[in-house]
Amino acid sequence: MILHPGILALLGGSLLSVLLLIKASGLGLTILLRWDGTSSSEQQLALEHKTWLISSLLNAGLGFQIVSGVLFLATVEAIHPLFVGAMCATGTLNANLVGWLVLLVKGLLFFAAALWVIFNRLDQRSEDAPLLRPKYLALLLITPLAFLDLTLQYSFFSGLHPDIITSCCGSLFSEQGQSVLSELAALPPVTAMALFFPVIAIYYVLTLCCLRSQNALLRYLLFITVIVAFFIALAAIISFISLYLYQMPSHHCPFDLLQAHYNYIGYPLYAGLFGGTLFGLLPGLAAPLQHHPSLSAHIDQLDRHWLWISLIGMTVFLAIALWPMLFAPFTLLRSG
Amino acid sequence: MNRQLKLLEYALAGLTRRKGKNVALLLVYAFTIAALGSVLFLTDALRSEARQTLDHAPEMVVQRISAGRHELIPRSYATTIAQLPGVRQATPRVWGYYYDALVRANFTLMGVTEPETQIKDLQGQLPAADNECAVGIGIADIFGATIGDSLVLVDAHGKNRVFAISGIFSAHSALLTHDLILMPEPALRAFFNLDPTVATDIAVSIANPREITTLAKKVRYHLPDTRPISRSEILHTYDSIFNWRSGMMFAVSVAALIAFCILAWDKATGISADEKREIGILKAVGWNTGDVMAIKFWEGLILSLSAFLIGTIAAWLHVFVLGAPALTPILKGWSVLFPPFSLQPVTDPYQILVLAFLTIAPYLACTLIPAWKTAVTAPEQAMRS
Amino acid sequence: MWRARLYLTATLCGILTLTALLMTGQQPNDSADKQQLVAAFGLTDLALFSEARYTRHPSQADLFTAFQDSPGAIDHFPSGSLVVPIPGSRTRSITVLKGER
Amino acid sequence: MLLKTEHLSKIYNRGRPDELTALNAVSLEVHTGEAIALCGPSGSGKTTLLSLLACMSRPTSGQVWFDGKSISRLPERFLAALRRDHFGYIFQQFNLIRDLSVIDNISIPLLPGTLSPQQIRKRGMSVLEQLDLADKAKQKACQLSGGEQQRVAIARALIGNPQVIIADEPTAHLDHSLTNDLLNILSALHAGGATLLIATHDPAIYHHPLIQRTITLHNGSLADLLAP
Repeated sequence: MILHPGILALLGGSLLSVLLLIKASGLGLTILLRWDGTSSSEQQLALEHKTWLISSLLNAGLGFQIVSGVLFLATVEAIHPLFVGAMCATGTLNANLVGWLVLLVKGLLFFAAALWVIFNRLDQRSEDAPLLRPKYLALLLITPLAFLDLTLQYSFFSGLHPDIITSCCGSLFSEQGQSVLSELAALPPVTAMALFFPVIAIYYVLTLCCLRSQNALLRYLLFITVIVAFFIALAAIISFISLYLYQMPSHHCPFDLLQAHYNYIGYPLYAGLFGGTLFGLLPGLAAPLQHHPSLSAHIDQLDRHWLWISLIGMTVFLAIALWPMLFAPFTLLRSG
Repeated sequence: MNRQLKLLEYALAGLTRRKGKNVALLLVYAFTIAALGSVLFLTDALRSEARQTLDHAPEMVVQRISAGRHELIPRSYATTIAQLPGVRQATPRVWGYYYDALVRANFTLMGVTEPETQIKDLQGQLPAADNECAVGIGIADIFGATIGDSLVLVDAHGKNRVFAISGIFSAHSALLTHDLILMPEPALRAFFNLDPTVATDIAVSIANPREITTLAKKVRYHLPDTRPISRSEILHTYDSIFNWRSGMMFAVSVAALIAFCILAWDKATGISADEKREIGILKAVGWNTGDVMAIKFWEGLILSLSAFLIGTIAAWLHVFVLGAPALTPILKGWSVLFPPFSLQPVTDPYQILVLAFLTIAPYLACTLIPAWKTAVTAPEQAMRS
Repeated sequence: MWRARLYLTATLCGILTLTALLMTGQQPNDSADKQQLVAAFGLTDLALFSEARYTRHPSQADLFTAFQDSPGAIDHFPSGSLVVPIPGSRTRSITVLKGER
Repeated sequence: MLLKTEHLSKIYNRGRPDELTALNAVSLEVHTGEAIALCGPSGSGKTTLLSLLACMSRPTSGQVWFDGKSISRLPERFLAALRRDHFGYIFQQFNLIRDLSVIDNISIPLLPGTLSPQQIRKRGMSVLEQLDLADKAKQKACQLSGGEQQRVAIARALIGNPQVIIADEPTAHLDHSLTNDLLNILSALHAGGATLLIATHDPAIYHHPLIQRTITLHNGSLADLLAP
């Protein structure tokens, strides 16, 4: 365990958010059990008041997840000098096996909390709250995920043993440990490009089609494309986008982008990708809800917003990724 | 956007109406943040100082270990090490400690072999004769000595020895030289009564940094009673030490933060009849619970953001302008020769992020539930007061 | 709206001040002289806490030893901060002879 | 028909020893543009009825219709929007926020809405001018006299251009001449097309020519139904 302020902040924050979420799911459970939309008893009124608390707890939870994701990466980066052989945040994550899992759970939590907040807002626009039950059932699933996040983070950080001069054996600990890899195994750039550009093209075509047509099928296709594109884009960042951004032929770290040294270019890059993905998922997820008469008008209205936000996010991502490929002197693939 | 601006305006009006209470809260909050911030800034600056200046330390230091303790090393080991391929130079070093009971401080005595070197941070000369020494600014200050004065130290035989001060290190380098006394190596050996065949340790200079680990293994293989310490390990150790120190002090200061959050919780839950009436009015004229919660959120954000800015700026001034007067007694312990902090104001934006997260998040979380309790006040409340 | 405007302006000023303060630290540093010093004498540690070997030379000390060899030194574990060091028993009076000038 | 209630009942603290039936099966209709006085002794349920009609609380049983739409089971945020957009409420004790300026006080109902700060200010000033208060806009509410406070309270009720103006004992704290001022303002509003609902036991009001209909409550029930 490293007593590092960033680690204290992350663990403390996660603990706090788990406590808030436990409170929220307790309230959610009461609502699931006792909700009666037709009643006007004081008990029902109290339940209705509780929905406000739950949405505000979840909003706070989402805000926390976004900040804590950034903080997690920054902390992992900040402590990498403690580990011999770790060249950047990747080295810290590799230091024990849980690191990547924490990152995955954090990503999942971000998407789960964001979707919950967005669908909660949609539901609150209608007078009869048709999504009430699914919403609070989903809440009961988010809470264990947050708990998992806390425990994984704890076991990750407590399993980190910095390489300090501890005993008479001096520097012999510095032998490259079995799990320390300084670079991620990356796809060959040509393969990654061959996957990345077509899937992005499909994404653009589908989004533009969705903007013109109300067809639900297109939205389901977009949903799947966005998920595929998200993972391919992550692989592409590791495989070739980072190389262009760093202007170095073998530096694959996806986290160094977030450093001051690279002008924090990673933040808009990842924000664009995550935002574009999140809002690209929404039309497909909302399409089956069209049959609720009280929601369909709202969905029609929001659908266009979502598509545009997704488009803007993806374009920001793509612009940052492509800029150095088109305008910087560094070339990875020689033409000819 | 517009709506949030209007709610912000109302929240500000609400805060100014309860001025006394909120200003007091703001000050306590800012003070807590300033305390935490000072710890962070100080340790971070020390860490980066160590990282930067020690970047030129010897690539490897070889100690001899005997019975689990650091032992004097035979000079012949230096020859053995120097013969390993890849080693540029192996220099035996002689240094030790000297406790001065009068000032109750520990000095570090070091032997120098090349007095002709020109050191920019040294006023005067390096010691050339056996009765000369160069001292750090801390030692010069504690005795009120200047160049040309003499320092009297008791040697290993219990005899007083007089050393003329030939040079004093500048205050700029105090973090490295504060307690240092340099004297020619033969003089130091005589002073400590050291055998000429031994040294304290051996500094090894290595041409290719990638070979340090390999060479460390070779040294251990050829000289099994040694302990090689590489420069990167020294830097790691400093990183860990300051993480540990700041984490430790942080853990203590967090108690203050928790106490503050309890205060905030208490303030937020104990709403006055006046406030309850106000919320009732707001709701009666058409606000919903969400709007009221929004102004409560704004109130919390305004308070915590202002406190954060005030506290962080105060911490910066405290550490880098005033030299952290409030923290040095804690750091100092009983060390009399504590160097003045003239640290380079290096702060990582990451530290600011950590500080913001640690101080703003608990406050906002603490006010969430009380804000909701206030916000669900029934609009009828306004009619029945 | 004057309150909101005033607040936003003040906050912006605060953020700018903070950023400016943080930027001052990122100036090209003056550590070249110190680096030369370190290189010349082969220094390995900061002279921050001179009370004991493990604090004066953290990188050179064996951290696991409970009582270090320096006078009155105590352990580096938190308990150390609660125990007062043994008062110096040896006494001496003369330490400095003023120069002849 | 603007407002309609059907078998409206409100029971406080139901199932507890201090259970209180404030309203019992009240059915009434209010037409657009009417001016109605709601009479009855204290504790007869006037305030409860007004709070139900003004969407501030929900009935224990029975229905409320506003503009042909049942509102008695609406979620709170929709009720709040109705209150803001269609109702102006004048409270018995003015209910101003003491330390806020007059203009800030009357802007409160519009803050969560979509109007810009400038539009709100413009609207507020025009309402204040209408009520002859424009020169007091920057003063704090607690520095005003009783009559001025009453007019500020009316201004706050009017700022959202409400269809229905509801007043709960508006003259309880006013002397004779101020009561007349108030009635003149209310008459002007009524002439402008607003529907008025005034709870009062002040004869100066329910005998005023402005009032077209009087409803009397007794122990939570409509008195004219009980006694012929």
